[in-house]
Amino acid sequence: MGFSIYDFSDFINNIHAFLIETFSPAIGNIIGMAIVAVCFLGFIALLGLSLVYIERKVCALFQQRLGPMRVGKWGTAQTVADIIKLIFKEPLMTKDSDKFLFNLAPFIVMIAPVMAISLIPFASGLQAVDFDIGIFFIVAVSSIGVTGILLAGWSSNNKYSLIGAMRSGAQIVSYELSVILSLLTIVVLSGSLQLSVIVESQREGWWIFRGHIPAIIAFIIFIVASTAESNRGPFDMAEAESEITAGFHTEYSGIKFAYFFLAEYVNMFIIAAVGATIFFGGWMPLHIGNIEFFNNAMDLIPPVIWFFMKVSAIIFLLMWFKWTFPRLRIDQMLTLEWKYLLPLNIMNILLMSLVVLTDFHF
Amino acid sequence: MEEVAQNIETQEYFINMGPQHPSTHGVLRLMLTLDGEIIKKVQPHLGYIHRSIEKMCEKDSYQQVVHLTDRMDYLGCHINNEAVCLTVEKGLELEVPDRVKVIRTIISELTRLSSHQLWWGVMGMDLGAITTFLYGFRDREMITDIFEETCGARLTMNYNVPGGLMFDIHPNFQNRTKQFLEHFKKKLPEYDKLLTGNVIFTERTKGIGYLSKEDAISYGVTGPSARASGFSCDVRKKNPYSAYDRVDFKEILFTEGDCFARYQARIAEMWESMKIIEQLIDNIPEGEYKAKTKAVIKLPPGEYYQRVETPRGELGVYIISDNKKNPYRVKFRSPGFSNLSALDKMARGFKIADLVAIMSTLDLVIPDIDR
Amino acid sequence: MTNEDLKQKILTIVPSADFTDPVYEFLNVTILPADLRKLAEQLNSDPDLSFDYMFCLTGVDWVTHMMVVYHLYSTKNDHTVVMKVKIDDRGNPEVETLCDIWKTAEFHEREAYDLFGIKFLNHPDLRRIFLEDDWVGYPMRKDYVDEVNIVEL
Amino acid sequence: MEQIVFYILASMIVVFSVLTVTTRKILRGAVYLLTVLLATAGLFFLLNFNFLAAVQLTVYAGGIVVLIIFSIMLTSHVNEKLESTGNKKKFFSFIAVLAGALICISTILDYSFKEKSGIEIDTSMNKIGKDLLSYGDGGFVLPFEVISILLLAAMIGAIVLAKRETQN
Repeated sequence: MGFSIYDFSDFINNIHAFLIETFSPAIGNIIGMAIVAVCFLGFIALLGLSLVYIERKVCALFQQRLGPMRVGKWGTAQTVADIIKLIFKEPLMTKDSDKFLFNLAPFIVMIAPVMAISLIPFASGLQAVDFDIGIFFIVAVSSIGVTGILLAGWSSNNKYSLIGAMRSGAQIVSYELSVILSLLTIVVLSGSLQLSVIVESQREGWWIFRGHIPAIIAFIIFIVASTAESNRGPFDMAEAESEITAGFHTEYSGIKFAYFFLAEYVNMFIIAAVGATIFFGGWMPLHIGNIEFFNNAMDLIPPVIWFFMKVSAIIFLLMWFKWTFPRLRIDQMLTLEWKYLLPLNIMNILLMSLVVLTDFHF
Repeated sequence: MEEVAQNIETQEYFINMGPQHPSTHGVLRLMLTLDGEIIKKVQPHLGYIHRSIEKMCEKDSYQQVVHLTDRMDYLGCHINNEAVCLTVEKGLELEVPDRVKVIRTIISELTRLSSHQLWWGVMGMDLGAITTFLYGFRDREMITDIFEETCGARLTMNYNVPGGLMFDIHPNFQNRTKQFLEHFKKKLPEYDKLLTGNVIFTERTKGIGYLSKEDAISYGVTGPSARASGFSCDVRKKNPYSAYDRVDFKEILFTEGDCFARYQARIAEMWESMKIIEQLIDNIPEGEYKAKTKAVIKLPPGEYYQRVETPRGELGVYIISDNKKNPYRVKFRSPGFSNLSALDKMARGFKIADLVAIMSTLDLVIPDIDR
Repeated sequence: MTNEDLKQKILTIVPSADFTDPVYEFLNVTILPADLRKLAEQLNSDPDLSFDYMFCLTGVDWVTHMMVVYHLYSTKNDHTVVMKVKIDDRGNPEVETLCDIWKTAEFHEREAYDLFGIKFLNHPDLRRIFLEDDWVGYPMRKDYVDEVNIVEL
Repeated sequence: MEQIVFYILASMIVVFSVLTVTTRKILRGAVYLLTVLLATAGLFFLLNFNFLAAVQLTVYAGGIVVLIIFSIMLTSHVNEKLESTGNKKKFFSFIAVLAGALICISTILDYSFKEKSGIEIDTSMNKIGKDLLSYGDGGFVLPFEVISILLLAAMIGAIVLAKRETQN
């Protein structure tokens, strides 16, 4: 069983072959699936824990304070303590709320990121599913999440929640367009929707550099639109605590609230991962054309590390937004999308097509 | 088809904002009549922390009355104290020493600074920029430290007594105040960088919550909120008290009357406050820190009215005395109460998110409204 | 306008105005409820007077009678007058509202109604402002007895 | 194993379809409908029609159901229940359902299912993309463009309607 930190495909294939040989193909497949599921669940839990901690520390950095410091070394166990607290909290429910939908909503919100995360290529060969419709699939499943938010707001039987849900519904549905179109801009360049192919196509350089102006515009639009789609500041109208208390999850407590919280962070990770994969070459090390020694030197750093470095950089950017900007108003936000981002985006796709047709890229 | 679209009436609905709501900054309840997210009507409901301070004053001696005023506008407590002391001194026809006047003015301005810092932080937070909150508190901390060293308390200071001050300033006072000024002069431009120049912020505040000068006067809106509409109402200029007649400062006036003007007015006021402190801090006259008063103060029968400029506007203290050791009637004309009355006028036609911006530029302190 | 001029001017509007209260700082004029609307409208609209800013409104319980005190200021002419309305019917004091002239009066009159029980006729929304709607009595009156006495310990 | 998955999905579709029309809480109906649509997408995935499945997810689950939920949220309250329909209505709908079922079943029984022809149908994204824009044999450029124009017309219509309202 060959194991290399640079390429996981052999390792994964070997495990797969081993499972199928040891058991029958059907059972082997099921065991394989179970292993993948457990890995992802563990990863999501770890992701939630660490992102909450990182967010606190980054926030503290911007606010010139230390952040959590008491529980564990440098407060590292703070989120664990918080999770324990959330688990033991009483699950409250408002009078006359629709209990079935109220309990269902957090799970629907969770489904979308869990389905999307399976397509992310963490390193070469380290990808659970590799559909040829890759990006389209991610976009498709992430559109389910909004249903959960709408249900949560409606079934809470609280006017603040309802307003929050309406806001977030309008917001997510409109910004989804911009996210898709900005991703399509790069798809035009790479010629494929399949994530592994897109990563592979960036062997000679990341698209953000090779696609120059239209790619940079697309990246800016992507970052703005996906921040909005994940309901994070400065687009956190749906949970604007100073206006509508906590928006759609006002009435949630305990572990159900934790689900919404977790979904937000996993979503943030997916945005960062998709952004890194499409624009910054995913796990692909920094390559410049055919300069051999430079490329070889860069190849020494394992792809997983590259991937997580890029993802962290984008996550840091998203957190930076949240902790510096004031919140937009709902109508301003919709104006931004429909009047500025969307036309700009369509124009940008045309520009990119022109660039591709004339071969005016690196 | 068109006629149908015109005749469709959307259903208005009520929503209770408060008494427990993050952006009412206390227990204020607003009953909103909404059409979608557009505000049709705002009805404030007050009294959740009404303690009837005015009634309590009728049973207290004049020294005790001073203590109660701390609990009104707790962010401008020193100025509230000063208002009562000035009224009593007016009644006694007592001339306080120069030193007292200067120290009172310096601490008043420090109080104004600290109140505006807190307002700035909270304003940012109301608009979703949580970082400002901590910036505001970080700088405010230095002022409360100075207060703590001076009189032992950080929030409800009670430094004033009728006739002067409770005790003399700490020897460190001048140094620390100068240190603070130096520090804050660097930090205030940072405030501008973080919020004032931000596109989102200006979009959220410009043209929002317009209040005309006539309305400001008619509703009795005072303080920076009114000066942003062009109503020149700075008591420090109109009826100078303490040492305000000997310092040079500008009355900040804007004409736009929107949230952004109110925001700018307060930021500009912070610069003016620093200017005032700078002029006085090195020139604190020597002398007594307290004029001689009798242990039991009895005001000659009559009516005394004193106005002061708190961070929120004009505070009026109206004392009617019938020659007893406690006042016959005390009325506090609190700035927040009148400012709040204009909220409905300002908020109609705007959205919930704008209401939050309007409320934070009015800088309401609920105990000041409820008394 | 000086206080003397103001006095003359007010006397032309309300001949029965009473200036016996000594001038502590501002000119005091005491009138009867019947004259209030007339005087207030004139004070506000007369260009020589133009009192456009009411900075204080309060009730006073003088045990023998009720009184509403209006502090008025003119931002244009920079003069101040204190208008007092003496209401003899202490049990059921009634006076015309001024909140259409000075909008700030709306809240202040509600406060006076809440704490003193002074009824302001034609007020658009005369409800208790601080206390609960079913509160019995008017706490700022001198004869108000509180069951749970916090004030007089 | 494919069969097991198929039966799970098929029974989901049947059960939730019935629930959709029988529930008296309108939003629950929408959620059941969402489940039906998701299960249908699952069937497409099972057939390896990935593109179709993703379209099903985006258009129906992400678009139409959200639209339905939106309109329900705007018009009804959380503890509202639909009144159960009268007997007459029940009777007629039963007949309609029966007729529909008969037609479906008879068509299915009449249809002679052919054996798998052996030629793998290429459902890759690449092929679909090229087919959509090709004007040769089996090309879809005409319907594609016609639909584009229809959508454009709808969009312009929507914008005109929205603009007119603001002027009034």
